[in-house]
Amino acid sequence: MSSPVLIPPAPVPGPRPPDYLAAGHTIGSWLLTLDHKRIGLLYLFAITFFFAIAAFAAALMRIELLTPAGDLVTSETYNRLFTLHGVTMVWFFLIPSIPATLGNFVIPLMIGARDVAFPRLNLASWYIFMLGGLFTLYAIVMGGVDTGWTFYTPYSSTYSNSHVMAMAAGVFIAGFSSIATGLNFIVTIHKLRAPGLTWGRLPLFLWSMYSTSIILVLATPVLAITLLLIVLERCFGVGIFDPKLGGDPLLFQHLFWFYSHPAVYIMILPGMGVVSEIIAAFARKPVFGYEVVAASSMAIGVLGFLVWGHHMFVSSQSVYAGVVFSLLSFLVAVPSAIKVFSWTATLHRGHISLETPMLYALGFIGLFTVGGVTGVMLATLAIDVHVTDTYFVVAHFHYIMVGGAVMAFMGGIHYWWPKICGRMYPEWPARIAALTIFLGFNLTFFPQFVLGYMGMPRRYHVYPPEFQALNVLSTAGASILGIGYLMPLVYLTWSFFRGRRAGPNPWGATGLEWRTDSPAPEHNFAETPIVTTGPYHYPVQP
Amino acid sequence: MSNTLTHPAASPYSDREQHAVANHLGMWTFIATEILFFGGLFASYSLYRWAYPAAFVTGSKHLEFWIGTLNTGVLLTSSLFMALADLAVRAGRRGALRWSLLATWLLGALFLGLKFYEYHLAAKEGHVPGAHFRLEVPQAPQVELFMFLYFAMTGLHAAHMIIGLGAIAWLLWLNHRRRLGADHDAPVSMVALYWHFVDCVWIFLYPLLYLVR
Amino acid sequence: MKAPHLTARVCFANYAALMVLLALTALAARAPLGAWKAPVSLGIAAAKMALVFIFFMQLRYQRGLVRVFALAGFFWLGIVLTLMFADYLTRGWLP
Amino acid sequence: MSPGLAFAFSDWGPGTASSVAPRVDLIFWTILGVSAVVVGGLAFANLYFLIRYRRNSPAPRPPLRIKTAWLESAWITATTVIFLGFFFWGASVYLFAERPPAGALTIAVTGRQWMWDIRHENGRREFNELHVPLGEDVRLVLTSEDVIHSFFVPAFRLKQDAVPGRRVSAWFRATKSGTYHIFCAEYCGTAHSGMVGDVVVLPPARYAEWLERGNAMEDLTQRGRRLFLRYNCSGCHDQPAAVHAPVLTELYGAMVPTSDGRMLRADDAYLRDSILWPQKDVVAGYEPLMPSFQNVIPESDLLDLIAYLKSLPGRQPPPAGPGESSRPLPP
Repeated sequence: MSSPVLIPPAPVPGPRPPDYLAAGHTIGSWLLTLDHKRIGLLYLFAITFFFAIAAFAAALMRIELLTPAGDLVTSETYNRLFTLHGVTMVWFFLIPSIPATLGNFVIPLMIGARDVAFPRLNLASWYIFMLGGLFTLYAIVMGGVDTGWTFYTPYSSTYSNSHVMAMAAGVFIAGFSSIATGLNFIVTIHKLRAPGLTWGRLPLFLWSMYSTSIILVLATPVLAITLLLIVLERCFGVGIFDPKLGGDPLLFQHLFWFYSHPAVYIMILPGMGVVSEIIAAFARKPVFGYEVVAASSMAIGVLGFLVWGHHMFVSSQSVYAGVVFSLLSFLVAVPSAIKVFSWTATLHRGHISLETPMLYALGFIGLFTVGGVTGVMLATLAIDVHVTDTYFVVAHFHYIMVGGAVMAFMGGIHYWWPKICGRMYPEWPARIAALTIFLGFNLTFFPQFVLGYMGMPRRYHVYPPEFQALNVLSTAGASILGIGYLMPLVYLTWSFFRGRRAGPNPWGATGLEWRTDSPAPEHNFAETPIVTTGPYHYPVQP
Repeated sequence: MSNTLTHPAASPYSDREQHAVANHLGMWTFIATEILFFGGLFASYSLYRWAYPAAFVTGSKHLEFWIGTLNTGVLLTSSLFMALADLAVRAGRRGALRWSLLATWLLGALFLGLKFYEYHLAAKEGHVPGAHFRLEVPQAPQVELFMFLYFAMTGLHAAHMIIGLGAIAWLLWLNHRRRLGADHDAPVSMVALYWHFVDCVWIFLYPLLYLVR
Repeated sequence: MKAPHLTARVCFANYAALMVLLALTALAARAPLGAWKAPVSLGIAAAKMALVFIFFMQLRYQRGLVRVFALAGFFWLGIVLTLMFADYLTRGWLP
Repeated sequence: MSPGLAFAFSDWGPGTASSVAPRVDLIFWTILGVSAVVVGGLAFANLYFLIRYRRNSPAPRPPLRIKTAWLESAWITATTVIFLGFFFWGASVYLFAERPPAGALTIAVTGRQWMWDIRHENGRREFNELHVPLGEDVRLVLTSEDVIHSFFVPAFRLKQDAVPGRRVSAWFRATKSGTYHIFCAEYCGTAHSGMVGDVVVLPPARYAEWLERGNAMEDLTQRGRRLFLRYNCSGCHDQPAAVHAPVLTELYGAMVPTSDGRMLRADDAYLRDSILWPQKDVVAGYEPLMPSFQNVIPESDLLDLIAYLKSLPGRQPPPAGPGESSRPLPP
């Protein structure tokens, strides 16, 4: 198998096994499925629903911010809107986005396995996720929560008069679905790799998912116990975080950020993995410095646990702790920078084509880099004091989470779409949507960097009039972004049923997932594939 | 947790050995998760013990030292029987398996009984944090914090024990239906790992809560 | 699943050791150890846990990967405690 | 939109009015410059590669002659060195900004939902306004009575959380006379975005004059009394009145029984809630007659009203915070 890549697999003799979509058409065949591919799609439906809710909240906020006065909604409503937006986007869209949909769908395919290690646990994780979602929806319907997604104490534990307990319970429950997913992936990647698929031949998406899974498994329980403590504090009136009763509100921040900073890497690491796959496939070249890129994923996963205190530079934590956390934050930025350089070097002397997944991947590189360099500014102590809790931070993390994670998610959906439904999405509408999203995104969030440096604090319902011009620009961008997100919803749905048939390997990409039919057969492979080469075995070698 | 059902279509494994190793890896990953889950409480405990050492001594003196010590012994003994159950299933001895599991279950129940008796004593004396907390000692708010940590940590541990008792009952039922054996030992090994781990949590709770002097 | 296995003899010996340690820690709690009390009781607890992990939970008979996973939780808990106390212990200090 | 636009382009930025501000700006612009070079370089390289190495271009693609390991170590080292440089620079300015100079003027700042309560050394008190002398070191001692707030003056590049139960200091030296925004930067509840005010930097002589002019507290309560009459609170709550309504003297700090059997302490939050949402905690023995004043009384008037109610003869609330502790969480 010197160059197995561009040749589609030999047709399997005998009758074709049914594909996973044809394996059953009843509702029960979906809701009780143990097939990782169907579970991936169940997640896709769920997170699309939550994305729509959260995006609606964002739209209302942006309209409210068109004028300095609070004229569309009251401040109570506004505070509930941004909490709803944050909680839903973070825990019910971004965290499960790439891991639970694309990860579930492609990890077993990429390692040549029939399924994940614990298929029942996998299905259970979806139900746990939905149960958590129900609690959250209940909290929203009953009137919402006004604490912000960060649930800072003692506001959340003592002062807030909103449905904190229901929403904390929702996030608590959803956390166990994260843990189950992470555990499943760790064991799957360790134990179910096809013969010959050594760690040194593992596609970079799997390296990043492995690192992500470690974070899911080791960080999420700390969030769970922290939210449980808030619920207990509200129930029983004890003061674990309440200074009036001897508690320390900063303890909450330590425990919360111990989870929530690594959680940022749960969102972005899988995105980096997707982008590595796409860049290699559309430049027809191995990713430059494969070993270093793989190692940087692991380094980010581990170092990401050591930097949480940079969210607390002005919180009155010790000055020395601030200095240590600042240093560690700079160190975690190094592996991210390495990845960006490596992707650019991969393009060098490649055979590049610009289909939609590649457009998203390139968009990711640009936006993630802007998010990264502004992250370096935020790691710098003196600058952070000025811009933390302002729109500068809002813009920074949207560049990472929307410009990074969501762009990669969209890229991945388009890239693996033929494998998901056996059909191609329409190319030109998809390219136009990608460009619309890119432009709308920048117009929405770039002005917010300026706003933040000028001093506009985040979570402000009314603001001084000198900030209006930039807010209007941002809202204009958001409306373009909204249209950009509606377009894929329409054409992807259409192409799922009516798109042009795709062969097993429409991109001419390497990777085991392209060596089986599209859509994938119910048990993935007619016979267990054997791997004899490294990943990205394209004709061009560096 | 343990994925023992081998529906042919669902099983991603090629052989039993691979399945067994995957089960162990999964269970140990779960235990790592649990360490961090309890870890949040241990971290809070460390902070407040460091901040309020005297209050923690006061609080610890209000716990029932003998119940705590006795319970530690009960749990260690239950762990012994759980380990023996693991040996029995691998040797395919159904009778020994039944008796060891039964002993483990009863000791676990005894532990919970003693624990709830202790809670009852605390409630009667008004040591439960919250609106009804009554303790006329210096630094009462900090002592209340200790009592809160005591209830949170032992309560979470007790919840794990209850889940463990359910799992052992399930094993007894499986054994009764002749669905456990030398070539089908995964459910017992997995529950055993869980049970021993919950035991280890108590091994730390005991000195942290009862032996602060 | 891999030889050598845990045996009943090892189980009973391990149990005896655990009970001795329990008696020791209960006695030490009443002994005049002063500042050493907490380190002694936690040290004994760590020893007991090590015994349970190594024998009852059969880490002794497991391959390296499982051992690494068993220790990972403690390592990460160490990160929580170390960096959290890096804040609290240095709070009073002025630059 | 035009005034905003004019501001955005004519006088960009938050203003530079403290001794630390230019030092922060210098780091910011330096990192921004370096970042622009890196991002621009990457963007250029990517675009160039996209065009030159498009799939059907005839450009030659010989194998790379440099060792990849060499390239990688080069950019790993370069990145690390540059980052460490930024770290040391940022940390040194931060440590300078965190070390309060000896002999600074000390002003106590208390955050409270949703106002800043500021006390000067001579006892003069002001709300949501902070008068400071130009060119002198000023140390703020921050705390909060309820939730976490954050004292943020963009023009000074100064931000520090005010944490309940702790006293934290922050300092600055104003370098330009004028009026600058104070924002609360840590989300603190319903009227978070209303928890704003102004720093007024005065030349030292005028500051001294201002400080001596007397206690602002009197002005505030007098204004509160006027508002009490204007909103016709007095129609029911002053004695004798036609309506059966609670008397408000000796109220602040007392425990109040509610009609549903709870006991509440009449603190600021209680007074505020009772004005805005009177049906929430109806006092035992009274009919729920009072209308809601939400969206009727603006925030500033509300503060004055509460200040007036607090000035009525009454009890003071007990000091907040834990009792004696052997090792308090250090300040």
